[in-house]
Amino acid sequence: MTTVAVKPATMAQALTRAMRDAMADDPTVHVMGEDVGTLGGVFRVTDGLAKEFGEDRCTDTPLAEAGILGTAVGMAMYGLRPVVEMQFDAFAYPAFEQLISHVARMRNRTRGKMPLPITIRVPYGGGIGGVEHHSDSSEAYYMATPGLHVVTPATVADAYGLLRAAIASDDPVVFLEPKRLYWSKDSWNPDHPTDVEPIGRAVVRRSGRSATLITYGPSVPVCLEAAEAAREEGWDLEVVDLRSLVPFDDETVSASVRRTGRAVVVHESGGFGGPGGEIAARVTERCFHHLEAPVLRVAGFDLPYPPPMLERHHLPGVDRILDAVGRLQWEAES
Amino acid sequence: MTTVAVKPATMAQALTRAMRDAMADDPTVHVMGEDVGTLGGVFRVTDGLAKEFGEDRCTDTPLAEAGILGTAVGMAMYGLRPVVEMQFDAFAYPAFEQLISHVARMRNRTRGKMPLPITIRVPYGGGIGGVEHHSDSSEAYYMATPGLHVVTPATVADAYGLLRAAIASDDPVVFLEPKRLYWSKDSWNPDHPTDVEPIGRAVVRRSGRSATLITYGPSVPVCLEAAEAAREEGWDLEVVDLRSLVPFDDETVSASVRRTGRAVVVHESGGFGGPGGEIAARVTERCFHHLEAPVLRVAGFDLPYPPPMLERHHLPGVDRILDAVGRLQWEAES
Amino acid sequence: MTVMEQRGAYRPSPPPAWQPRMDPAPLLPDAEPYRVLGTEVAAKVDADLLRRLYAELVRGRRYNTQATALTKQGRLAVYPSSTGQEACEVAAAVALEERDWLFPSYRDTLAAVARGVDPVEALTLLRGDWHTGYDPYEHRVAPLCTPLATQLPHAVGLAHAARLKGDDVVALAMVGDGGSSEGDFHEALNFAAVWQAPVVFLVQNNGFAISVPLAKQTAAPSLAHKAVGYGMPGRLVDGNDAAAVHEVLSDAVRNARAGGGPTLIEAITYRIDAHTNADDATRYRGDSEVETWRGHDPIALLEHELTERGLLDEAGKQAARDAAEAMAADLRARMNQDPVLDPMDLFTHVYAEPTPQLREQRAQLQAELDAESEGPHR
Amino acid sequence: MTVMEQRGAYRPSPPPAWQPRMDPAPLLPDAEPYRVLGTEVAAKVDADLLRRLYAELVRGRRYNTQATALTKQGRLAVYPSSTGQEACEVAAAVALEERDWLFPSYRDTLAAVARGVDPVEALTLLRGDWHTGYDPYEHRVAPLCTPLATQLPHAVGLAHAARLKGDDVVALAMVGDGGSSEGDFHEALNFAAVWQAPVVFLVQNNGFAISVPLAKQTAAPSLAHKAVGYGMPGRLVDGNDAAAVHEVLSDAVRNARAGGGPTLIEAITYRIDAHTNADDATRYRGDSEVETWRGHDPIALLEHELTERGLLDEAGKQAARDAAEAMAADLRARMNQDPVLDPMDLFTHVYAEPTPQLREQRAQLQAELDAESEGPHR
Ligand SMILES: Cc1ncc(C[n+]2csc(CCOP(=O)(O)OP(=O)(O)O)c2C)c(N)n1
Ligand SMILES: Cc1ncc(C[n+]2csc(CCOP(=O)(O)OP(=O)(O)O)c2C)c(N)n1
Ligand SMILES: [Mg+2]
Ligand SMILES: [Mg+2]
Repeated sequence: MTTVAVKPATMAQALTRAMRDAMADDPTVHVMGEDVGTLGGVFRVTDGLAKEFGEDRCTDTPLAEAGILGTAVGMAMYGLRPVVEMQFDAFAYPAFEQLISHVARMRNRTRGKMPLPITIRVPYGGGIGGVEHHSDSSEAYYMATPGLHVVTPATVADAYGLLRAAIASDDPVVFLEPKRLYWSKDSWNPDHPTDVEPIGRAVVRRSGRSATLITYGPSVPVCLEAAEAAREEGWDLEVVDLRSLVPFDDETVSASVRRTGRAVVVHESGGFGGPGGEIAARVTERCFHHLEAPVLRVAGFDLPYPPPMLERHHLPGVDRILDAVGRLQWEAES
Repeated sequence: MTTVAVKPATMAQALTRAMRDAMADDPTVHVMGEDVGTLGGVFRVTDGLAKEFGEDRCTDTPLAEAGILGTAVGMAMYGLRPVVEMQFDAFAYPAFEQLISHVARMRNRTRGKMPLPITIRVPYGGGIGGVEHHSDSSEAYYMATPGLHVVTPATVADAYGLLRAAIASDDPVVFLEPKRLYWSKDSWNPDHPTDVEPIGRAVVRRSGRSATLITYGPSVPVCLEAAEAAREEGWDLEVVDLRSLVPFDDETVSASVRRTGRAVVVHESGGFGGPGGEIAARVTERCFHHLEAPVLRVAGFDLPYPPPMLERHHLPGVDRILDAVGRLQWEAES
Repeated sequence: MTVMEQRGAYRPSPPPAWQPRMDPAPLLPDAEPYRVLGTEVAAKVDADLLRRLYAELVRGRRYNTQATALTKQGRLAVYPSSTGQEACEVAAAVALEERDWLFPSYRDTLAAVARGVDPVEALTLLRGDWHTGYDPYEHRVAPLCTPLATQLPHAVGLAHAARLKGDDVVALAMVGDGGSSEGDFHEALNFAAVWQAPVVFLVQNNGFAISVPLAKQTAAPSLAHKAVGYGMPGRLVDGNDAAAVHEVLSDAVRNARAGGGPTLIEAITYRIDAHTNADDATRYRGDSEVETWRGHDPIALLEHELTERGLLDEAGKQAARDAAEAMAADLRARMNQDPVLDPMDLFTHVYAEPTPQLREQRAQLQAELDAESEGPHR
Repeated sequence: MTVMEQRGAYRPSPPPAWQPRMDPAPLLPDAEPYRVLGTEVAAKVDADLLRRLYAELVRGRRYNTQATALTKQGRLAVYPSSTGQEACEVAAAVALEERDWLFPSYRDTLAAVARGVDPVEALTLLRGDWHTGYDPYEHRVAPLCTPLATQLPHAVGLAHAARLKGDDVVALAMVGDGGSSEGDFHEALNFAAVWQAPVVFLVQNNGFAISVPLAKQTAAPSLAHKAVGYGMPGRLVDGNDAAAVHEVLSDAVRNARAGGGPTLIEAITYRIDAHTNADDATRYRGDSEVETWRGHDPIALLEHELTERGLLDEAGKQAARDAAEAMAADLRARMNQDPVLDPMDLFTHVYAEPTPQLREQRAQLQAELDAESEGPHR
């Protein structure tokens, strides 16, 4: 067994446990990637799996991301369920042709005959002081690729539940792991992991009446903090954690915004062409007559991810979120 | 000389002429890609260039898109201006790592010391009865990549003017060529090509008062057709041709929507996570109190591009655009 | 204290961890492509095999001409003909066992058909109908693959998975000379060698990638020489000699099945037709080159051999031709029926279950179609 | 009429367009890595060159230990040490002319410094300061490249462009054993060979890609054997023998400059330190392997040679150490100053001119900073 028996557990431990349980339950689950075996991954998320299940079930591959995903496609064709690790967000780019042209399309191409149940784990996002290419938020690319599910947990329990669901899914899932939450802890009990969490349902993390913060992944804790801080200003903010970008839970999000009449979308990814545009647009389409103000966005700037010493200026923080909430044209209420 | 001396000219001819003139004016301009030399490209857009300027200036490369773009990066580092052809939209994906990690970032990485004046020509979009992988609309990926300009012409004159500007730009430009407009003609005179068209300015192709259609590339003629048909319904539609997705001309677009109070974004690319979300969101942010209705989107469905025999159901057509205009909550006007 | 003093005496040994893992010599291809027909080896080849190959070649050639004709009649969107390359196409299918897998490139319709895929279903993609017409699991033929070389890692993964499961299944992956320049070619061969996966790579070197000749594609002595860089054997074969291609492929398949790992085979052949019906080959090559290669026609080569050995008479030829004509007639007849596509299928197979978003879009299209069928809308 | 009859008599000639373009034998690397130190060739090597290499090795080792120490003090975000590999790093820089270009990978800070890049500027990226600290054009050193193997096509393109412009400039591109598995490696080498670009590829095979040993990376006889598959010569060299690496690199550079095209060089070496300061190498390799390689230390090898030939005495060693210490002291002093970064720079270099969107965002950040400096906001 692995080192997951600590309580409270970290998100990294929950992810390890999810893979471990999936591998124990289903012999077709195979973990593969760079350094995932002997080393247990550069973030130690696959720690212990090679030892427990052998190198054929948890495999150190050659250093070639297109090859990793491309061979995973072939393995899936033969009935396996590969769980692929991309070492960092930016190192998934060499695999984009395999991802877009095959992983996302094979089921459709073959009219359902050849589904590809592949999970692609991508540690993503910044805030960890990483040097260039180690802090990208690449979810916009995945969202724009029909045929993929795109999932990202913000809590330890969801890390377990959603990764189990991703591995169990008969469709390819891009599973985005917020790097800076790897070591976040909560009271999740690894001895009684929660159930598989169905993909596609957002959750209201905090109820409020004044406005909705729509967010996901690494920005969820930031939004919860902002919501606390907002009480000082007299704002009672609701926080929706999307959990799944594809499929998108229009119902939960729209219900919240109809209630509050105001919304801000918050994410680290660059604003222009990023997820926030889609989210704001669809919320507006659905809730227009309930809106007191336009749906605003607080996002990373439209830049290549900045050097570590400047990242705090780039990342959406509490102040910038509260500024946006402040711009929700409150005067219209009076 | 090439075959461009015909009047009226096609968009393909204007593109050829733009490269020819750029190569004649500037010896650092080099065209490269698969089949661009002897064959003149599978769409004949580089026809005659190898003959006129030699194979060192218009080069048939080995069949490897990452290699093509990667070597173009090195050529640009040494002071050349490569004009790279990706044979089809979907065959640009292997080059995404070079594009995202280097082409888009080298200037920023080196604090301006190492700009990369590369033009990447990508024939894109559907409506030509192409088999799988030959009709993708991949602009969402490019838009989400800071450091790139993203440009797409809809007229013969713009094809010339914008391609000249792209080649002259000191920044990398993804130049999206609407395949199905290659053979569209207008009265552009190849003997007196228009001026270089500055990148970043949208243009109002048709003035109207009732609502604005915001569009670009292959959907511009469709929107103009829809605007004509809308007269029957008593709607006087304005059509804005964006021409440049990055930078985005907020001024022209917002001015139009403030005037009309209603807007529909139209493009072939899939809707979810596509360009329309960004456009609708930013228009709403800027024009909220002028809007009579939410900004709607008419886009391709969220699917891998369908087989030729079904593409007409997928592509935004006149009827679907008019339906959306009809849903602009006209009753609110009364 | 110097570093040397710290570390003790200088040891003039070679780098300790260095040892070549294998002698490269056996991995290198021969200088000349392997040939059977016209050599003394030919006499030893099984007569039934030769006759079977012959019938398949004749049928394959006819398939190519018929499919090309169908493009002219607008019944196919496009057809990349393999005329001149039939020996490779046919041998690839014949060298495999039923349980094996074939990974064809976009040009290899013929290999799929020779393996048993219905001739019409194999053309589904190219007629503008749904992307893949056949069920890949029925004959273990992966979808014809358009993005070049991307099917190669699939073949490696599938072969690897089969081995892990304990099945003695071999995957045969086909690619062109142009496709060998892609990064996926490199990564696939490397994974295959490291994993010792039971996979055989067949490069059909037909001299061109659309208009680009081999000399602009590679400077290597041969494409088969790439094998040594991965630690697998490279073989060079006359791609128009069906018996030779069959033998080399069969050896490699047998070796892979026995746990001997992957092989890279380069078959030297020539694309007699243009790249596709939409291509104008006169822009990049001369007639005389084509004519020279017509003199090395795969059917003629085999026909000569069979005739010399008394294995084929006029009746035998006629029988092969008749079978081919029957296939062509059936192809014509069935291709002349308009396929019926259901637009609602657009939404059915994107995911196992349509997302809420796709359900909405489906409803929208359904409403549009309903409105349309109720008469002109506007 | 049969096809054979149509085409005329069967011609038992080999495929007409087939001819191997070159004899592969000269492209193949020797079975053993090339060595100079400890062999009779050593005596012929220029004394000044050996002394220069020695001084650079000592300085390089000190640079590695100092930079690693700075990570512990929080002055560097991360440092991938090249301790044990200094001979490759140094020889790569020394083998080039001033007008040539170096394309280092993320581990090759030392090569950049040996080529003249300021030791502090070379660490800019790794201290969390702006991405590239130095002006690539000043010493013709491309930015240290993190995405593995992606710098290789850049080197090819630059070398090709230089040749097109008539400049006799050579590009030297460095990559690791792990990086050789990437598709970009393949595409770069292929383009280089087809274009006969003046580029030299130096693979430092240090046995590991982070935790993954060479045997899981490749099954090839050696990485240098990959050369033949591109049609360029492959050379194998003892990467801890500075004189040998220098000679092999210089030969390849000279050959490239003279129009002889590219060369692939594999240097067998070993990474003595962990992958980076953040890595725990005990998880994947034993101490005894490391100890064995310490016995083949590049500095010790050269020191022995110099001492034997009477080219180095205690004073000489002391001088090298003093120079290295001075560099280290300067590095410490300057790295202990906090870099001053202007957040507004975020918007300055994304494009030649900021887009309207970036101008808005810049104004937003400026306003935030102004508000901040006016005192606590909330
Ligand atoms: C990744 C990719 N890039 C470009 C193309 C466009 N394309 C289709 S066929 C072809 C030439 C292929 O040449 P080769 O591999 O030699 O196969 P052949 O056509 O000779 O059978 C090209 C460039 C493609 N299908 N996929
Ligand atoms: C494209 C890409 N994938 C993954 C990584 C993460 N990574 C950084 S160093 C490394 C190992 C590199 O090994 P090798 O090429 O042998 O160089 P070495 O570290 O031994 O110098 C990996 C996997 C990366 N930087 N780029
Ligand atoms: Mg070919
Ligand atoms: Mg290494």
